[in-house]
Amino acid sequence: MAGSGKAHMRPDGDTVLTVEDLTVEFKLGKDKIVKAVSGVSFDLVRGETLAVVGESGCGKSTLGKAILQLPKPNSGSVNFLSTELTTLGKKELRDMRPAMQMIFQDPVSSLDPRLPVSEVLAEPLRVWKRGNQVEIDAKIDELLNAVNLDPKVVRDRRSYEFSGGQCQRISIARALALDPTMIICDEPVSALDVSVQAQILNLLQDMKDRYGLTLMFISHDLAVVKAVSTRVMVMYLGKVCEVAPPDELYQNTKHHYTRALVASVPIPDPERPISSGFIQGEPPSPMNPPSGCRFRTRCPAASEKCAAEEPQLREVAVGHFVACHHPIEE
Amino acid sequence: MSSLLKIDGMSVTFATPRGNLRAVNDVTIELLQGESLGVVGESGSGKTVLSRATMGLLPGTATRTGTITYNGKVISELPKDEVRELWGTGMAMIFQDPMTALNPVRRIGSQLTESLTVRLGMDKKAAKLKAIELLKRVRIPDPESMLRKFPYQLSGGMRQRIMIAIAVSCEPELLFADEPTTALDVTVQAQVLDLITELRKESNMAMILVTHDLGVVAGHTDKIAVMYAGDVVEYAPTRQLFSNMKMPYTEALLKSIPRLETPTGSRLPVIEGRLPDPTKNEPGCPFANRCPYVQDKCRAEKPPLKDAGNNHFYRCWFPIGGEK
Amino acid sequence: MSSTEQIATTDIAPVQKARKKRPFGFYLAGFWVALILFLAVFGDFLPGPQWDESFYDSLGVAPFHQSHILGTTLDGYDMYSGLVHGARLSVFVALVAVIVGGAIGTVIGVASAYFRGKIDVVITMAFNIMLSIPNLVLSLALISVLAYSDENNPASTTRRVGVLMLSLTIVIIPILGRIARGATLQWSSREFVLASKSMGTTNFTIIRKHILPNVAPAILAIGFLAIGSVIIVEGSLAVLGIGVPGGGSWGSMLANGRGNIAFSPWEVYLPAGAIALTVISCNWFGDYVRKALDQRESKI
Amino acid sequence: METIRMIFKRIVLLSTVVVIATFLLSLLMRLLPGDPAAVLVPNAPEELRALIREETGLSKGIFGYYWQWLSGMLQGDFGKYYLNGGYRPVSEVLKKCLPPSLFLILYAQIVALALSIPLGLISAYKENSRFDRITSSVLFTAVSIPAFASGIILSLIFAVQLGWVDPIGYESPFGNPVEHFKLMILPVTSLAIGLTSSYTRLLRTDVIATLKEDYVTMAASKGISNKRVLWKHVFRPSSTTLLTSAALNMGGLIGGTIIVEIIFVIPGIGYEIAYSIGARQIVAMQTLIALVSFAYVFFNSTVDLITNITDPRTRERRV
Repeated sequence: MAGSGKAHMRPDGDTVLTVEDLTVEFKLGKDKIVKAVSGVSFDLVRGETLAVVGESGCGKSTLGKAILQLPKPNSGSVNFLSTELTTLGKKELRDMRPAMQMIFQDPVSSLDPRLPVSEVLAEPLRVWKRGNQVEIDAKIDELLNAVNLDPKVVRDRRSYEFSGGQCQRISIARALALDPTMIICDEPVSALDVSVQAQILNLLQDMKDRYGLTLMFISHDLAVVKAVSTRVMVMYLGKVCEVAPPDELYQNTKHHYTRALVASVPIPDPERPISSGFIQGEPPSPMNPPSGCRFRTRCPAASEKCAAEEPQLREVAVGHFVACHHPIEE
Repeated sequence: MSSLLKIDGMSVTFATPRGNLRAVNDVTIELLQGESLGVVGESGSGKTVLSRATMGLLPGTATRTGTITYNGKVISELPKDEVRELWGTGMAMIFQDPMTALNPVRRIGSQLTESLTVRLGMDKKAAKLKAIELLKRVRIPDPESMLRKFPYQLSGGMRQRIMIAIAVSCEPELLFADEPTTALDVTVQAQVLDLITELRKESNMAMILVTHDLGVVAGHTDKIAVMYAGDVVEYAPTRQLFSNMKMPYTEALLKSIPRLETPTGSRLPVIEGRLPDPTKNEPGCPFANRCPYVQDKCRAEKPPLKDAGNNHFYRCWFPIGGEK
Repeated sequence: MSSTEQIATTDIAPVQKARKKRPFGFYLAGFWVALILFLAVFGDFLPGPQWDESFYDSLGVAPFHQSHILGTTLDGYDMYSGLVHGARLSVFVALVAVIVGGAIGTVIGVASAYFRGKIDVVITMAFNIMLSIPNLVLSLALISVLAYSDENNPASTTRRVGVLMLSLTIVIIPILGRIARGATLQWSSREFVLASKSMGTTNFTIIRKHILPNVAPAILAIGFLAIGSVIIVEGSLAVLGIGVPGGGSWGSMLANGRGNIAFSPWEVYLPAGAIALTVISCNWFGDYVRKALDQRESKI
Repeated sequence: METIRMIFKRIVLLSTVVVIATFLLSLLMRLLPGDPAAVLVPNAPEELRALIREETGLSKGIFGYYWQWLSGMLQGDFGKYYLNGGYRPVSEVLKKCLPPSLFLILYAQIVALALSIPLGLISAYKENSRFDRITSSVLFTAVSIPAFASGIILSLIFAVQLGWVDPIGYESPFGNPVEHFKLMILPVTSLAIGLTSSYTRLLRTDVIATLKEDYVTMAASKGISNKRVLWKHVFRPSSTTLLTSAALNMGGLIGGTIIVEIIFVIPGIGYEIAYSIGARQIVAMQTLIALVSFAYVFFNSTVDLITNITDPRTRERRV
């Protein structure tokens, strides 16, 4: 698309989360409005990992936070476990929070530097009165063991004594503390070295299997996404471009933007240098997005139709949806 | 081709409150004219310090030893003022974060023409014309209006292009590029890398490309130095390195990179453990505690840099595929 | 989990205990502050001449006199006991003003920055209004109105001290309030606050557990500086003749001694020195806390 | 267009702050127990008091009084001192007391900036050197010495004991320039001590931070001289805080000179404020404090506006 549409929705599935026509706009000064997310719809089926991929400014992080109502979206609906979140009162929304958790990009900033690890993990348990001190202590040890940190060593330490990867493990443990149904991971590995990246990605997979989680995995890196996701949604300037299972998406790319993203992934192979051939320039400002298809200003296949009419998501292969007037033909 | 830069046995230590921190250990590297070298390593490997130390851009707490020869002249013992003569006109640098590497309170034009007027002695008019030409070379649309802009008015990709224009403005022979694309989006990263390669070809400029990403160096360098804990652990022509790697660390690093071919749901190979403490001087190979092929000798004695032929060097007792 | 991924204990960098060698100034400043606090609390129980008794047989004797260790004023008051007594008033006034004003300012500033919106606009404006009047002028105006007295009904010393403290407290509120607001803005944008919110923690708990402890060091640092400035303002007020009357504080000792400066300069030097040393010590502690804070920040 | 809107917004904000501040001041004045006219003229007969109540608007209740005062101010009627049966218009007093204060502040600012810019730059550039440590500790001590103490001690040493200058008094620079400068030396010094310390510390901190910026390394890597890097690339971005604080002091110092003016008996605005407060001339006092507050807010917004327009970084934050 970058367009709209709901062809990719699965109303019959065991959905955990259904997002429809979600719109988030920020006011910047008097008449500057950043259109961060513009009418995005998708759903999450229990046990799947949906990856949301796009470059900076595409609205992927904003989307993740808007689902948790931090802050509330401007319009659209977010239905989580059959409860409409956007219209919930403060107290009812609070009651929903344990089931939906989030892991943030910056491993250091997401832990309070003043609190020892045991306090970081105890906080959600105390807020929700999950047991007495002994039970809480036991739970903390269990969580730390689950993320492969030795409780005896780490309990009393503070975040700045840990490396980025270890901080991220603690964040994961904290997100798991309340036995959530869904975790939104906002670029959880992009601040880490490659060797550590792999550890955290594996850990997330393990936790997903062990606790039966449903994940939404936000990332800018298609290669990272490939390893962990069961479904990928590509976003550009606040709109959805393409939705497909990862293998299908990479082998049978339909959207010109997705193709450019795939081609730009640096491959550690001297025979296959990365290519910038497919698109030029940089994304336009989200304050003043192009009409019709938002990608048309950089798209090699753009036509007049793309300026006039916004493409809708349609199914081009089983489970493969694309919002483009001129999808790539094999 | 003749030798442009030769670093011989360079070490860099920083004085810290916890003692001396060894950032770079006894590194020897040679670069020919027009050649490009990729320096790859994770954070804490000393790759950024290596490039800054070579140029002489270190803070006062650092001590550098070893010899640096540039164009046949030993520059490591020169006084600062004479080294500075080389900066800009001989060696230039582009930095990682285009958001912080341009002066926020000065216009693009004044930052771009500064080297031209101060270093090359051009008058204002000639410098302006040259600046416009430079902006065209880095593919910036409407260069004339660009001169009057401030950095905050530009996107990250544009700023990185400006920085490249500044770096190449005095036609240096050697370009240090310190993670030039890490802060950029992937599609922009590809464009900027292509641009740098093109500019190098045009003027036969050598480059040292510092990055954490083996994928970035693979397509844009002639040879690669892999760094770990301050050591160059493997040093080889690019194709040679990828086709015949000797060093277990290089292999582990390569394997841990997620790829588009990775089957969904598969486990990624990891490097366990962590870097050794750079303030302590422990015996043995610094990678020993993380190496899958570790043997007793590795823990006892640090391996020397060995020659595998074909300009391929490595630092391991038990290299992959055996010696030679 | 596969065994290759067990994160062994050795994996975590050992704690680097930075050598906690405090600079010499720390002990010097600490000694002075401790001495002043001790004298302020126990001064009256120590042996020595009465502070408000005039010794007619020894008017204006120089320091190191046998019975008046720091000399006397031209009116025969003992300098040593005057300084000891003055410590109580000067320090007490400064402490109360900074602690009470700081507490109020912190609460307002933190709430303002955390909740943002209209409250923040109003509070920021209120702070700006109060800061728009130089603090000496503001306290002058407040005191002259609140401690108003006419000949028939003179304000008692206690009331004047009370008014002095009240005015200085009001002056402190916007100063520390603005610091608290700034620090809160910085901390509340950190992701751990969002994380806590996303777990359903209430705003009150977030402020209590995450914001206040992180904001506190910055306020403490400025608080020390504020104690110094309050002592200076108190002295200035005394020099202007509106402070505590009758040589009850260091400032008013200095004000009283001004006229005699050509004859007994120690009347000025001693209280001025006491004020300067105390202010230096407070500033020093403030600086120390700020530096420690910067170091911690750089680690985080 | 945007700039004009910004200026307009500032003016609105500035006026609001000044109006509220002055209203609170009049409210404060009305808190005085008893008849305000009796405060103004303690021993006057009732008829005179009634006349004064009428003239000042004190008879009208708080809003009426404030309105009358404010509209008077806007028309140039700054109120009066009511003393000993006679009266003096505040505007007349202002004409006499503003110049000495402005000269005093101006000189102190010039001296402080002239000292602190080189000191701050050098001590930051040579961070932790002996020069830096000595400068830092001297300035640290200096900033802790209150102006009244330094003023009194300076005048004791240089005026009373050494007799180099007169201890008190003021001369107009147009009548007797030599005497004017001689008399100004001590008060300017005692004001400038604190200012220099705080300016140097501000600049030093900012320069140290700027020196760590990538763009400074970038500029150095062009091969230009250290001096050029320091002046062209480091000083400008580091000077914002210093200049803001210097400009803010223009307003703040008008009140801050009280002590110095009292000690050296300079008939400036601070002196007048202290006098009007001491003599309980509440109308004059309200006017004078209002002017100080206006000056502070005015300089504050002007500086803000100028940095907003000239410093691209503030624009960056807005984008």
